Amino acid sequence: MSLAGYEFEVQRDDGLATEEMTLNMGPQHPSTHGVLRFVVKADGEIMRTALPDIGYLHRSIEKISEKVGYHGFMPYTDRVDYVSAMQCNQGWAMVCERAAGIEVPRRGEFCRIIACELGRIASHLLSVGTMVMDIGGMTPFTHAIREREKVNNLLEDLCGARLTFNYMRIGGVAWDLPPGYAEQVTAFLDRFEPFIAEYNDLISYNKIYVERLANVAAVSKEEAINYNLVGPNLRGCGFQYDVRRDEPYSIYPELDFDVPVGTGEVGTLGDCFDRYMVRIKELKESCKIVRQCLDMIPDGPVLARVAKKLKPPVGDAHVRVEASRGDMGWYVVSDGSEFPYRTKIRTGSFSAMSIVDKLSRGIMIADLIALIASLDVVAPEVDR
Amino acid sequence: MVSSIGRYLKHAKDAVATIFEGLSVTMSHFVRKPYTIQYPDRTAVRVQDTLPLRYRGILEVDLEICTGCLACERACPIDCIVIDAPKDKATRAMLLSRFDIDIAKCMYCGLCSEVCPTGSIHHTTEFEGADYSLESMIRRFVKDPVLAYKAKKGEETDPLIAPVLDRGMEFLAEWAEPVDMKKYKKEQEEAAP
Amino acid sequence: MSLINSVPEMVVTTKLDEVLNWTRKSSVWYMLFGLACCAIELMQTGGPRADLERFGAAPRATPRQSDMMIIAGTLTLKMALRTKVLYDQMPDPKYVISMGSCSNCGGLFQLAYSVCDGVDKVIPVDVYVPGCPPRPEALTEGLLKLQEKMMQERWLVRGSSAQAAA
Amino acid sequence: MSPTEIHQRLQDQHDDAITAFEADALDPFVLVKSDSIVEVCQFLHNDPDLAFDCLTNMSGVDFLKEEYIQVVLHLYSYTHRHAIVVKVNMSREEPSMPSVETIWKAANWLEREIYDLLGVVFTGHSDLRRLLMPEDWVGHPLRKDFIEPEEYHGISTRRESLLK
Repeated sequence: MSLAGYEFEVQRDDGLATEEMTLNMGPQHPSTHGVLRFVVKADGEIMRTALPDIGYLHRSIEKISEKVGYHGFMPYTDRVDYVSAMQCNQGWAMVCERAAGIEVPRRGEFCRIIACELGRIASHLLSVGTMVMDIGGMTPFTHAIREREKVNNLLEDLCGARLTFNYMRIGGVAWDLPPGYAEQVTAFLDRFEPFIAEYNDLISYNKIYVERLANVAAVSKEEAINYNLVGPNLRGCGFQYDVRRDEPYSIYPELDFDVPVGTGEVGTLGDCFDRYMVRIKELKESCKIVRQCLDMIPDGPVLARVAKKLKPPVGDAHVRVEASRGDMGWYVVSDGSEFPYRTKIRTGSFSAMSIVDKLSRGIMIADLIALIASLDVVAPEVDR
Repeated sequence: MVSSIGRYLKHAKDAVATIFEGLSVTMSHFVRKPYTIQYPDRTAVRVQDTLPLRYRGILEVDLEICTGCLACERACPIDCIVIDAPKDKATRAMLLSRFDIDIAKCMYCGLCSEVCPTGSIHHTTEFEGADYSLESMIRRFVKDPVLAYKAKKGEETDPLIAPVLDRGMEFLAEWAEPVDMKKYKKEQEEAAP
Repeated sequence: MSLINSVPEMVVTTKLDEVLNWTRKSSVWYMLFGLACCAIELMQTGGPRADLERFGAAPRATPRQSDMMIIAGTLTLKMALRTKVLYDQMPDPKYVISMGSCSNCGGLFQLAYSVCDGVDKVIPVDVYVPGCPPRPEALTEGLLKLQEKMMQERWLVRGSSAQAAA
Repeated sequence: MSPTEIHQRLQDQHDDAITAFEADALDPFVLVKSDSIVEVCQFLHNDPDLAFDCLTNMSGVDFLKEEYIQVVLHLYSYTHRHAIVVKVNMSREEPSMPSVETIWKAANWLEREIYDLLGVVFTGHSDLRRLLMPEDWVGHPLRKDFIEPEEYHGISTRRESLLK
């Protein structure tokens, strides 16, 4: 475990000597959203740079896909991003469907979107909850977790698991909605929507919280695109782009929803607070989408018949899915056999981590926590 | 100077005010219903009984209706199911001599129960299985070799097997039925005008 | 002379042992050691619905203050070396709960090239909890199992179980 | 712009750099010579009609039988909302290509990942170190002929199934 390149340096300015300090944060750190490590070079409290060291959760999911086949890989996609596993399921299902030319029944698409948006609510709740916990407030976290449990219960009714759903199949979904599900979900949404306002009361505009986040680590739009920031992080810069709206897939074109963007309401445009606020606003949009889907859902089958040994034709396919942490790229190469030849997953957290080095220059060490939390990094999504 | 003191005081006031705003939300929880489920002993019903039928807990096998088709063993991506089903030479019937599931390795994905033709292997709502050693976490379902179940034409009549089969079918009914999209579309088009 | 495992078996000493064990089991502080998927369930277990603090288990942020380590998630080879360091930093007596298939035996990542198949290759494990991930109640059950184990330990009394306790 | 038009524009400017164009594939792609990738990418990024300002994905594929490694760049333009795939082939023995990090910053980590997992050397990269695997790891795991090592720092990587 060499620390090549991070040697101790002494800098001498005029008169007063300042020593540059090399600190090690992680891999086991209570507020790093998983096992991440940062090598921080600091001058007093001000960071010169924070170099991320990742790979502590590299589980070689891409290699495993080459061994388990197209259908068998579905449970593994849950573990790519366990906080919002639904969208990963959808990404894999969609890329296989694209490669093999499979059509999904309409009701199946609706089931997918309902599940995905519920998953997005759960993911954003955890994101804002842990963000507050990282900043230092323990109670709001339990509030967020309490609501998340309710979403988990709904998803459990739908697909029998709380976290690793394995709900989707290539060609549709594995389970239809259980009887009375629409009422259950509506009841939850009725209860949940006022909760968002409560959360704003509790934390969003809290003076201390705002002071910790405003004007910290602002990203400009050009920078964000160049580093390929995606999802809420990109929208936090005030750039209105959402794969669901701009490169529509599934049934999203039929749905009516807004794409919230950062407005710089308490500080610079694109700072930590804007990224946080986009997530809070997206909770509302997801509720809206779920309600529409429940109204519009048609009758019919949910799963198309697909060969047990799926053999897509030789070639490659790439799809982009708007997951909770942004645009997720799924790339699969098929060599005509029943095993994928190569799978590549490009995730939102990966590019978000690559910008940390740049953003951390010149901010305080304590702000690094706020920065990581606001980027909503999930370790396995970085490492896969 | 005056303005900076004024700003400082305003910040202090804001901070105190928003803290109380937040605390009022927290305080309102004193009159709300408690949310904790007092597992394991102080719940009205067992937690397992409150879980939906679809819940993917620890696997269970109904040997009475296991056909020995090995579909589950093949479907498992990580080989945590091992079945030995040799043919009995004398009677030419299939014997089940071993049906082991490693619940420490199982990933509870449901791919095995999806392919089961009779619903013999299924997830239960049971989740308690913590133990002190890995060896004791292997579930061995076959004690003595048993005959594999053979599907009958028509209704199942054996009073011992029928209820088990009914239960298995209940699990199977949860899974979505795949359709042939071409056929389905054609039917839809014919039905439309 | 240390008193540990040296006193003859008497009603007083066995009761004293029980009191000792009871106090220890009622305040198992676990280290916040979230590795992967199970970490989310670990959070939910600490959350309001399952509320692990009912059993005296509070999260600690550092190994120096914790009695128990919950290995929540996949242990990669890169992380395994660090886990060993963290475990060594914990004060005795220390316990390990292996939560979920990945830390039990590698689980679904046994096929992977970069995953340490089972945390017991690196550090000793007391209780294995099945599930992928185990729901909060399952983890609570694992904690109760660990408490059962703690109650059987002997600290003062000489006896056959002295070896196991040490 | 449609992929065919994009290809046409590329052809006009960098005729000798483009070796193939596949318009019928699911994602139409152009095959570019590895030594002129930087110029082509620069053009794709800077030309106002193309304006590929975002590198959405970059993956390496090891074709063992055909004996080459392919690096696939998925480009996307937020300005014009169009996409193109650029592929680069290189030999398996000494895979190397110029880095496109100066054009898209996102390529920095993506290239490091490909270097780590497939062993492609990106010349001109500012910080080409292993990204995911430990620094003392031997081999490139996503290569098709990669053999898993028996042990790592005394930890065996095998586990006997208890079901045997």
